[in-house]
Amino acid sequence: MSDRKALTRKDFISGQDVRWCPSCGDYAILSVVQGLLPEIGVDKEKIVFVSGIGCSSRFPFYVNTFGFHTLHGRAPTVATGIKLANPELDLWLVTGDGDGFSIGGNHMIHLLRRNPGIKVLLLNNRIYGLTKGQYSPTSPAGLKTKSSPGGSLDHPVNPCSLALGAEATFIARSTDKDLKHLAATLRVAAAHKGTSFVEILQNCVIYNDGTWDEVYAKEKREEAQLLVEHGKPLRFGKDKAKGIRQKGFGFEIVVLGENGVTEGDLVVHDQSINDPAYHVLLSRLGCDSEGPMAMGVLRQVARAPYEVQLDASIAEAKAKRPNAGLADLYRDFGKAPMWTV
Amino acid sequence: MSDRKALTRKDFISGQDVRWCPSCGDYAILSVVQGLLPEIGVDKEKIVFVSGIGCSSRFPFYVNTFGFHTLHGRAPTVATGIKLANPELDLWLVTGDGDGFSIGGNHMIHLLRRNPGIKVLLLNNRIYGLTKGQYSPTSPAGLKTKSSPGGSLDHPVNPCSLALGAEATFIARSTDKDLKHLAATLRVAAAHKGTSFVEILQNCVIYNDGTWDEVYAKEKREEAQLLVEHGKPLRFGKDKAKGIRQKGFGFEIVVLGENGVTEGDLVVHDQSINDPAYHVLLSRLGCDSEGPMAMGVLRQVARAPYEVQLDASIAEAKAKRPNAGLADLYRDFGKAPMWTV
Amino acid sequence: MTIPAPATATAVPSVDRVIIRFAGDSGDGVQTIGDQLGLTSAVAGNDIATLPDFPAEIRAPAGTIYGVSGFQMQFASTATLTAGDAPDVLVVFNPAALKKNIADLPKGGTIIADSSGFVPRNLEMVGYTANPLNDGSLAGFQVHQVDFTGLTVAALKPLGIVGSAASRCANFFALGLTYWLYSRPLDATITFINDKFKNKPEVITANLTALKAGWHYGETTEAFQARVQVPRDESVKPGTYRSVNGNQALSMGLVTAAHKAGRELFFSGYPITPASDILQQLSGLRALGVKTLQAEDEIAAIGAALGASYAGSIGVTASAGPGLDLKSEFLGLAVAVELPLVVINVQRGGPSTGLPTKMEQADLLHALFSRHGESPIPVIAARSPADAFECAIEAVRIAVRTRTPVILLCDGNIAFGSEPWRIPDPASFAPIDCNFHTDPATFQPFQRDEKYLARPWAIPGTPGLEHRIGGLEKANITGHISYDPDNHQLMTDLRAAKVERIADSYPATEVTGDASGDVLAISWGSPYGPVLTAVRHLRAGGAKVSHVQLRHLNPLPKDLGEIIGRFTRVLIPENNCGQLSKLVRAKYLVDAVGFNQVRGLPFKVADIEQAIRNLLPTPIAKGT
Amino acid sequence: MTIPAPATATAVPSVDRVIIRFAGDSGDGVQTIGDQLGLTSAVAGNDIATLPDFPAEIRAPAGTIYGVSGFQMQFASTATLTAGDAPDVLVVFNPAALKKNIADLPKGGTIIADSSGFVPRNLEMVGYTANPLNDGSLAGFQVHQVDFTGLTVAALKPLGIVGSAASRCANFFALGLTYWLYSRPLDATITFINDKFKNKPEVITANLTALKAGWHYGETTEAFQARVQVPRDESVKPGTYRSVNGNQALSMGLVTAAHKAGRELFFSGYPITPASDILQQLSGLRALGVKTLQAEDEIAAIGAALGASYAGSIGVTASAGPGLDLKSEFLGLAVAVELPLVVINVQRGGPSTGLPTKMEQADLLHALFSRHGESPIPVIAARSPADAFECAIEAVRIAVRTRTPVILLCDGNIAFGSEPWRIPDPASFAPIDCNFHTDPATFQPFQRDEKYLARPWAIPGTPGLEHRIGGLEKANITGHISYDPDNHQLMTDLRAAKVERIADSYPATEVTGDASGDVLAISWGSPYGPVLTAVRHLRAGGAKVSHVQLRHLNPLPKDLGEIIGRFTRVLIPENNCGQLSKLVRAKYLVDAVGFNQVRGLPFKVADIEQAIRNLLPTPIAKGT
Ligand SMILES: Cc1ncc(C[n+]2csc(CCOP(=O)(O)OP(=O)(O)O)c2C)c(N)n1
Ligand SMILES: Cc1ncc(C[n+]2csc(CCOP(=O)(O)OP(=O)(O)O)c2C)c(N)n1
Ligand code: SF4
Ligand code: SF4
Ligand SMILES: [Mg+2]
Ligand SMILES: [Mg+2]
Repeated sequence: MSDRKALTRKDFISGQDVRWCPSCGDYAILSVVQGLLPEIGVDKEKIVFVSGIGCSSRFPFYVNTFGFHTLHGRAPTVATGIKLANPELDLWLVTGDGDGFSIGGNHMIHLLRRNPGIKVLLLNNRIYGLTKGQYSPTSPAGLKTKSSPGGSLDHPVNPCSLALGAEATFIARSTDKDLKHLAATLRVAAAHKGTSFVEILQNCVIYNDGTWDEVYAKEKREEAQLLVEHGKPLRFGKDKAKGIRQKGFGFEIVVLGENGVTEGDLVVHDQSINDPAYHVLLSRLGCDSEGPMAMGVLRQVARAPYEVQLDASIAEAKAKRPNAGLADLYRDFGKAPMWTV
Repeated sequence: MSDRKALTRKDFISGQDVRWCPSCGDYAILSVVQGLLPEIGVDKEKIVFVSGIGCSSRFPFYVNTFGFHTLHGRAPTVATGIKLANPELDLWLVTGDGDGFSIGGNHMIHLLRRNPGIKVLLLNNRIYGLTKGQYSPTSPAGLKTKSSPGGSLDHPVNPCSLALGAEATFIARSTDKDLKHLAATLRVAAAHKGTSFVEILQNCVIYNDGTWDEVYAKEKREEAQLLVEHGKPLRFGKDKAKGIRQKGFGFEIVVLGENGVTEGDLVVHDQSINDPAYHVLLSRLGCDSEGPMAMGVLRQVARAPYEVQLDASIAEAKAKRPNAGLADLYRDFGKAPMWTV
Repeated sequence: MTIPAPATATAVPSVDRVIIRFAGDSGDGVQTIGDQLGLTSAVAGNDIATLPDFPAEIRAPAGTIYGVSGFQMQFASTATLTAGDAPDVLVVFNPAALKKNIADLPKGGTIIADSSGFVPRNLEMVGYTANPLNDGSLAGFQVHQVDFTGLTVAALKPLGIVGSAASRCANFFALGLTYWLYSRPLDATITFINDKFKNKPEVITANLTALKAGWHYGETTEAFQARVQVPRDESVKPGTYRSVNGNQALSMGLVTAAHKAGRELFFSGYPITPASDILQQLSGLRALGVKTLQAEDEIAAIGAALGASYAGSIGVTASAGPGLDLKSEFLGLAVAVELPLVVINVQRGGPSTGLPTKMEQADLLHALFSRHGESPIPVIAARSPADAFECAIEAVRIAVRTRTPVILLCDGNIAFGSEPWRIPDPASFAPIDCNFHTDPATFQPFQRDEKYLARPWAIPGTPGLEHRIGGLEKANITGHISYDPDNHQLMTDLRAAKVERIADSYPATEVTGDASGDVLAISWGSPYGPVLTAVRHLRAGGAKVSHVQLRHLNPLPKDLGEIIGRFTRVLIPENNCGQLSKLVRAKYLVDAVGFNQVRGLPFKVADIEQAIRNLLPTPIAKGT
Repeated sequence: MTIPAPATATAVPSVDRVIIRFAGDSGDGVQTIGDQLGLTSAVAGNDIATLPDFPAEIRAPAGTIYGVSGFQMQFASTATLTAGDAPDVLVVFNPAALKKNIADLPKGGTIIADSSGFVPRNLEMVGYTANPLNDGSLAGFQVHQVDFTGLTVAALKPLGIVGSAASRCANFFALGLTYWLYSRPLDATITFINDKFKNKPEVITANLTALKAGWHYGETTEAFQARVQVPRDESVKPGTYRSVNGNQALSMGLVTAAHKAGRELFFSGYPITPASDILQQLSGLRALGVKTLQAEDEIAAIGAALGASYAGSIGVTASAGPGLDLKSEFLGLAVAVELPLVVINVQRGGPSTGLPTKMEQADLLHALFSRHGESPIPVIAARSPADAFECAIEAVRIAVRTRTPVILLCDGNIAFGSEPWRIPDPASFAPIDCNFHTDPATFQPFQRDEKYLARPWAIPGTPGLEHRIGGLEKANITGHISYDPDNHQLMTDLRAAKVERIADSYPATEVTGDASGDVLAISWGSPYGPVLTAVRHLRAGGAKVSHVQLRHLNPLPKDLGEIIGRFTRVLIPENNCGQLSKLVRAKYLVDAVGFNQVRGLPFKVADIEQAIRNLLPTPIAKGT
């Protein structure tokens, strides 16, 4: 960052009225992001927030940087164009479970595999907020909503699992409840080279209130969350008394001290294994398989970001033909023959 | 099947000129399918082939059943509508790597998670055939094509991995080369309840000739393919001398007899584990991780097909209101008050 | 829940119509009391029309201008087609509601304000430096300050109901006062409250008490002199009525059509304002054999509907502009494969995301031309909530008979606006003949019938009819893929002719007013109400003006050119920049004049009157 | 690779134009020799026009009708705008090619057939029961049977070149014979062969030998009496030329515009016939700073291009009809956010997947109305391959200056057809001023400049200009979200006015022919050639007919109405069902008559002549 005056959280408040419902989980996430931005060392005018359509996608309006509220599901496409056109920009993409995984699922997958330097924040409230309460692709099967009065029949998408299938290089999970954890997670995401995907469990007070209470209500969270840290054993529960041990190609939950289990028996979190099988297990824990839900950076591996590769290929081509200009183009393009009259 | 005369392969030849390039791998696949259809015990008129756009998507024109050549990438949507409207129909969906995983990726994911009874054949030639040779989402990075003269920069999609991310209930892989294996694989796929996803490695002689030779050229195939069978240990290579052993959350390749390795040390294939981590490892073997490429049924788990759930919910609603008719509808709908003038 | 019609109040002066607007925070219950006043008025034998006005935000912060929710209605003793240009009475619950609405109240109009809402915080929030109720800035209006909340709380206190449980009932207090003002009986609302809060006796008590307190407040204070009544509209056809909004009417129409066709209704949609309701409502009708699918996007929604049609169901999808954009490619495929399909567009303000909760009718040319290539599609448009019911049936009928996609245009006003609907007898609707092909001997996939030029509907499962269809050009009759130049010309012409022929089945176009004259006003969609009302007013004043409402926009009725030819001038009022105008001008080479507004609001009758007056040869007196 | 212009052959009779068509299997090398004849004729100083005709299949089975590949060209000593209505000479390599093309050859025309291809198997495959070359069915034509393959194989045998290596050269034999027939020098093709097969000396020898063998065959046999020459077109402007097809011209035009704007070109596309070339070609231009992205679909392609524009690049995408359908929603967003964007539609036959390799121009109304809501977008159309270069620059210029998406229409004929192009001096193009906003003090996101009504282009990275944009309606000047009725009307009007103003910068519309007269023919896109040619013919015969070609279709030129008014009748030939006709009729209330064909083929000059003749007051003599 150039040495202008140090930025503060206030610099990132756009001053537009925030139009979310009172107590919406989005407020907390916005506040964490506004608090983090001064830290990341990027000039304000180089930061761009891009979003689709949804309550969550109103996010850019409230951040005092450049912002583009695009179309439902299409933010990844616009963000990719921006990043490729100007790799110096610091790109943030805010999306919802409907925006990112229903209509926008394909762009999301292709974004993740191409891996341009974009930070994706998925505000997952397991409902369509803006359109007033229909089930979303992340809604649990059986959920009764306006459009599923008899309960949804759809087997839900697990965003982190799908991101793994799409071979994302950075996958993390946090919540709108534990704001320190969220800030810490986003800090790592912001520093990742490539696309960082962060699922943030978010509460929609109006249409799906309490959807994550099983995971983060005060009395449940110790048992229901597994805070992962690279190089640390997988422990959770009150006093971290429980742990995760490998069993075949899966996990099993053990209690330390019981049946002679010691910390040494537990799986040690490794976010950087290239083969994603272990991360798949983590992503499903507490969702499709019994156990606590994994929070934190599930996976981080290195792969050259798309814009870096594209710029390199341009540099290479220019090096081969250093002074190529329009006159050469007209002559050489398509190798058509020339003649003079 | 009603007891009309037994069908033969000939009944399934539409008689339209097959317009693929001579020696295209699609011919072999067509022939296997036409050979299999008489076996599956379904009346010809109850079979529907649906496709998108691409060389592979011309498939329905050549099969003498009902056929719908729809739009690029959109076959899953049409097939879903057909199946939900009439669950008695036997639905086959033929797609290409571009059709199914570039433009159609989102519909594919949502098809797989909803799990209606549809057999998906992905003819993967790692290229856009019909549009004459651009790289596809499954093309290896670096592939030089018409649209990537300097080599593709895109990290490829692994279709089976992505299908796992989308929580498909049936995932298999075969080739246009080993037609017995293909027939056997499709036979199982045809019997699966729900969506069966079959990736078929296919050669495009014109634009990507030999793309799978590393996997199935005669001199390589023993080493390069792992034929999986439920309940059997993972063995491959000449005389099945090699095997796959578990190592942490991953695989390692071992030679039987070397260092005391016996068959008992090998991973035994289990297609039915609910947690997909092991299947993820299989799907990536020989693609992103070293080793032979897994062929056969990688995963088969049970989950109620969408149309079965939908019909059940209708039956339930009807049972609750057995004689509901239009007159009740006009009166009760939306719970609006009534008055008489 | 049926409510007996009440006796008319006596000894109170009569007026023939009242226009009232309620406005308050989204949480103030404005829509509820609007609905109740509508119901009560309908039960009292008035004709009514309503216009709700929701904020775009789900729960906008209390007290903000953009969080204001409004509800306007007109009830009258003669036929009423609009909720009225401007309110006679404005009932506001807070300063934001006043600020947002005051400009619409004509001088002399009545303001009833909940004084408890006019506290400094609320005033400041919307930029009032002093309380407008007291600072003289409302001179020229009749201002009544009533402490809705305080009076409600006071009325409930003896019952032990306090706090928000009490203050939440202030809307019913306001309603009670309104009922008193217009001599409306309380019965219908009492029934409603009893029914709605069946399991919460305390809430029933609270609301009933508040309602009655409001009424008694009117009766006992001297504040309100101008109590009036609106006698019943004697022209209302006898029958059993209910209120219906456009989305409900569409849903019921679709179900009716499917039943009449003897096939399952298959509806797939993706939520979007103002169309989401249709998906939601139909998903609750499984007992009637309705299958619904909430698809992953609008493309999937239309794809599934087309697949269902192919399989022999009545395939339908609905969306708004952004979703319709995405359906274009599939609409083209539906044209190419010639299958029935109904696509509903509940229009909203554009371009792009635009004004999602506001009305506009700017998607007509889109309906006609959103697909690449020559791909004609019939287009019909509903004019009012109840009309949407019939349009839905008509759309299915055309789609099935002609084997074609049909676009049905609605808009936000129709979707959310409601009107009384005489409950029809299901037997009164003609069956819809699907006419499936079953005979292999005579089967050719693209052999057309002579009357409608429709190709056979040959559904999977029919023995011997195995065949292939798709989006590539097809040879006439056989349906095989064909790139032949003459065949492409022929098929293009046939597809066009097939759609043109739909006009053969229209009834004669109805002209309201004389068959010839100075000005013909042509409208489509929801401007029906204001345009017809304006024409009636002007005709009452002697103007030679007539009106035509078009339900069918493609193809246009065959007699339209001839009708147009009988008038000196043609006016086409539209809530767009002149889309039907373009079509009419191109087709009939008539200098049709557009009257165009895109303000997210319906036309005012007075504006239409003025626009017509501008085209009349001799000025006529203003007003009637 | 530059080829010196050759000396003209002498002592051979001259004709002023020749139309020749080659046809054979996709593998016969028909396109290659067509290109070579074109080049050689251009080098010889003729004006030329070409029309390739590819099969839809990649490699259709040999010998089938649908696998026939064709190439027609006209070379002439006067200006030539079309590849000709009907060939004088038809060169066919097999029975399928004969069968497919014979109907187009006028009686008296010449057939040169590769007799080696007329074997029983090939004859049967296309339904000939006898060999048409011998059975008298071609009476009335001049039939020459030449064993291209046999003679080629014989010529190569002495060199030890045998088998398919030899027979593959038969196309060059045919070309050599053609060169002899029309007294064309071999030099250009010799250079081509040497260059193309640089690393395969054996292939060079084989092809050169075949080429010369063909020439000598003509020289030494008595079979061909009618050797002619076509003298040079003296009106050709001096300069260095190359041949260019439409997709190449578009690509070069885009690169030129980006250089002139001083910004990077960012092109994203998704493969689709006939637009894929543009993506492919541009992806090879990284040395010129061109960034390309092969997106996952057309929606992503336009989204990325819009993102790039937002970031300050020249964002461009291209597709054909089905892809354009998918881009509608983003086009609407581009209208709403008012950013530069160029969207190219290389039109093909519709509806739906239609006829992917055939030409049509049925996407004009789609270009205008494919988005929901009122979302005006300027539309321009190229008339020929070389014109596409200038249109690309014009599109970028309008997009940047007015901050608007621009749709540029092309079609398959232009995309694949080629014409000589005088290589321009890059310095001859005016710079394009991006006029980025940088001053925070004067910045308002939706404050417009007075001349163009364009809003500021304020790209991320500019300190102090942080702001938010999106598809919701924006308040004038500030750009904040606004649902205000008057603001929406104002913004709608401003967006419309902004696009209308683009017409201020057009040059006066050029009328070919007199300024007034009996008939005005108006065309757009690739009918330019046949329509102008027809007008020239008729004018030469004394008819009072003039021609206007429209590059700008939205907004239409301001002087067009006045020009139209000076003619008694207006004819609008289009390869659609009358799309420009509709616009012209609606706007000018003139009874413009359409002449419409959708046959996947360009118009014939004679058909246009007849259509014009039908509108002329007194019959004039046929032909000129
Ligand atoms: C093309 C299109 N389809 C549908 C919509 C309507 N729509 C707006 S937001 C939304 C879903 C929002 O859900 P989600 O992404 O989960 O965001 P949330 O509101 O829950 O934060 C939908 C369906 C739209 N704006 N555009
Ligand atoms: C909307 C749309 N975009 C693009 C195309 C052009 N297109 C047709 S097939 C195809 C890709 C085919 O690739 P794949 O699915 O891998 O099939 P293959 O031909 O290789 O069998 C494309 C891009 C189209 N028909 N429609
Ligand atoms: S509807 Fe739900 S997600 Fe949307 S702003 Fe309100 S609480 Fe938040
Ligand atoms: S292009 Fe390739 S995939 Fe297509 S038909 Fe030919 S060989 Fe097969
Ligand atoms: Mg959500
Ligand atoms: Mg492919």
